[in-house]
Amino acid sequence: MSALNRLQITWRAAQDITDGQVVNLGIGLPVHCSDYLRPEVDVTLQSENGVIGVGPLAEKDKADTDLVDAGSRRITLRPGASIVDSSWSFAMIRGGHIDVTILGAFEVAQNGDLANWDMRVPNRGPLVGGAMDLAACAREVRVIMEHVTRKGAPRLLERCALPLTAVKCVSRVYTDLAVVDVTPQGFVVREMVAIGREELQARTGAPLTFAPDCKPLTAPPIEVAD
Amino acid sequence: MSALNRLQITWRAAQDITDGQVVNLGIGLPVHCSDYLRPEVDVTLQSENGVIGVGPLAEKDKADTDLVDAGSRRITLRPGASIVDSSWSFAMIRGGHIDVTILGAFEVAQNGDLANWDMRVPNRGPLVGGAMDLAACAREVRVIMEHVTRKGAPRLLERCALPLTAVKCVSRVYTDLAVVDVTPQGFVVREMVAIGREELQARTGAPLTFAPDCKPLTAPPIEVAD
Amino acid sequence: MPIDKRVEFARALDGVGDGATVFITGFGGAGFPNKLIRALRDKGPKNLTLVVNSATHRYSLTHELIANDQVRKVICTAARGHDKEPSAFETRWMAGKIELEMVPQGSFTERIRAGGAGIPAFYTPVGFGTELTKGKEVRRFGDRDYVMEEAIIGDLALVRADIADRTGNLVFNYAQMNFGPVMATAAKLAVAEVRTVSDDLLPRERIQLPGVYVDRVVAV
Amino acid sequence: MPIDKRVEFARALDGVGDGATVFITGFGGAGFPNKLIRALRDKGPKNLTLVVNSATHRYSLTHELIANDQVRKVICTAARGHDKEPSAFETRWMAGKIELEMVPQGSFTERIRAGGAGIPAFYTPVGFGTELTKGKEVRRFGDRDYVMEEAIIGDLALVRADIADRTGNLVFNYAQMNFGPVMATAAKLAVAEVRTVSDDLLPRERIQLPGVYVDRVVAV
Repeated sequence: MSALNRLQITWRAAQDITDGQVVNLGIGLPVHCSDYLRPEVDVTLQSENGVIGVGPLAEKDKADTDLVDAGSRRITLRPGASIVDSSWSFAMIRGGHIDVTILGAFEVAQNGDLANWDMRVPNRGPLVGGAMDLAACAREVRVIMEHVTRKGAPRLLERCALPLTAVKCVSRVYTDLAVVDVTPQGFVVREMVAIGREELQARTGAPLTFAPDCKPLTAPPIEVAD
Repeated sequence: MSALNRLQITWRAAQDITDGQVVNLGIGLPVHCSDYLRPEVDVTLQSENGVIGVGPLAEKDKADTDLVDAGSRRITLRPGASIVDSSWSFAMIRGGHIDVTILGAFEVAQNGDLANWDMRVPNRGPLVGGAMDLAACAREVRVIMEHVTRKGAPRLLERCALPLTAVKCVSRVYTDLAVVDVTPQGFVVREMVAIGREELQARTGAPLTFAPDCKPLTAPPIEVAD
Repeated sequence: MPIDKRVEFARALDGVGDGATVFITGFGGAGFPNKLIRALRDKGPKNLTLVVNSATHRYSLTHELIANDQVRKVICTAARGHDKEPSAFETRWMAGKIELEMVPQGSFTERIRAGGAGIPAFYTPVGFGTELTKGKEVRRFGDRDYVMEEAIIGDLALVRADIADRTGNLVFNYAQMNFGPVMATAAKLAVAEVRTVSDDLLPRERIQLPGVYVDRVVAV
Repeated sequence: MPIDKRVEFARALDGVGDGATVFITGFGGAGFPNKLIRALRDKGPKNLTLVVNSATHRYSLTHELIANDQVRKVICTAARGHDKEPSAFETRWMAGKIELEMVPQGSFTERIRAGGAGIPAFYTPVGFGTELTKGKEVRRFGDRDYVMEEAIIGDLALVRADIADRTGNLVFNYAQMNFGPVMATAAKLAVAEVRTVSDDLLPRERIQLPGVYVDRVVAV
């Protein structure tokens, strides 16, 4: 079996970003998508803290402690970038001005429900940030996650068990095993690694349909430094 | 009788503006208040089109056609002035950040109701502009108007006959004959010209009370060029 | 491809059709996109709903759209003519040929902001107890009465600004800004008419409206 | 008297008392008014309600107010500690000693904006169908469900900025802006902590928050 590693999942998600889009990449794994955009693609990366036009990470000696993204990473600005306050930033998100958001997730349901903000970790305070805004209001919500939990339980489900982030919002899920679309008919597999349909279904908590043109899921080798 | 002329009314209204206030002066007569502020007073004049820190009118050869106030007058900016967009400008007004507004009016009722936007002129379209926002939301709403109409009918009334701008909003009225406060007990005359209380009452459409320290209403001579 | 929103003037309004809801900027004599207004007249779509601060401002060419009978309805804060003779708007309004929705200016701008900000409705104290809010839902919060106002979303925004860059970033000259930012956010297609397009991308300190909100830029 | 909002640091929080609702700026590592937060701790008012994006951000000294048991309630979007040991907030929250109101970030900022903008409540699609909006009014507009969110108004805003002038005009450094503008508008008393106070009044092109909204300025 040739499951994708975490960065290969972001690579695959990055390939679907098209020219001219306004994109918000979630904190954590999704921000790495910006490293793998197709070369001909010019996108505007928005961050919830108001940066419109996020550039690469800053070099240490050139970083400004106030030039950060929502994940507190010290960044640079692309030419033409601007910075707005929080009310403008979320007006942009809530108003449907983000073409695509790519978010991490714990669970996705076959109707598109998303659970990505609260794992119910005992003794830890909750953290929602801008997740609900992005999930409810971006024009397209795509998810990056491992196909199953560390314990092997499926994350693609008939119904989410964890608290929801937003209802019926996810359109596509990228996992280490497959690219799965959320459709009115439920989960449709567009691409998958070579584990066999039955095995993929066994690792999924809801019925899968396979697209007539279902393709192999591949990605170039990318090393994950942990 | 020594009734005030129109500019003398604005002079009188200007004397009540105090140091540090944020003030919006209505289009028409009220904007002239800025000519008569007490010299020791430093105020911030806001205009509905987003100018915060309106200065004197521009000299003709220095005017910029885009540097205007809500009344389309070509203005200058005071040092430290800024310009915001319409949504910020009205958030400022509606949010109670205007300490005082001085507005023209057709009628004021004894409960503070204001009618100043629609005279029901036949064959003319209506015009409300920002009048309702200012009347409903400035911390203090003061009115400048002639005590009676051209035909001699009172403008201070038990109830407004014309369409309302806002309910229970006016705190003080400056007329050519008197300075009248709107109180829970109705109209209270604070200052009046020497026409006698009965005559003033006769020209008023609601009962007047006279303040125990009711003073003469006077103003320096100001010529009105018509 | 590098983002480039510059278009030829002749194509600025491509795709605009009958029945569109059109935002037009300008207030207090500043910020009227008069070249685009005239282009819209020349293009000739009918049954437009105009969302414009004034239907009758002297310096705006809005009246040409009305006189050309392209307008079904006007949502505005001012509709009074300046001359003895009734204006193009007033003539048609009195004849029942054009619909008028008069809105207090703060509610007007906030309804447009709401449209661009994903907020379908909000409450405001402005207009309570007046005929401009007749029929609107009234609700008490704390010790005050408020009316509910609903968002306005448009098909097209005609925005006047001073400087643009190819990514649509805009700088306004003084009070030219007025309704530009909110109208651009609330329209499906936002077209900016500017004095000049900068060869360089604008520095962040100068940008007053991020290019994300602007679809087309024309220098006039 | 010329407007002058500069005050000595020792008087920056004069008049702030027990039970105050306090806005604190900062997000993503930028814009924390840490000098003022510490001054608030040293002053010592109790039973505060903090309105702050995160109760636990590493770079913010918000946790000192919590560890000092001055806080009755936190309204925030993030309350998770970073270390293995529970944070000052989490310890007290689990023990039922501090109340938590968790709000999606866009609703958080919009509720504060609404507070400063005279809007008592608005509708948003965010949070519909989730436990963060349980008990909130749900209403349908068009083909979508929305929840009603109410404004937040505060007694005090602690705002970090880069440059001020004596009239309270503020300039922010990059993403330091975040909640500064909305929090200043929604507080009865807005105090800005800045790197430097300009001797000259700031030029209009640089002003990101008009001084009208700022009551006191301290250079730190």
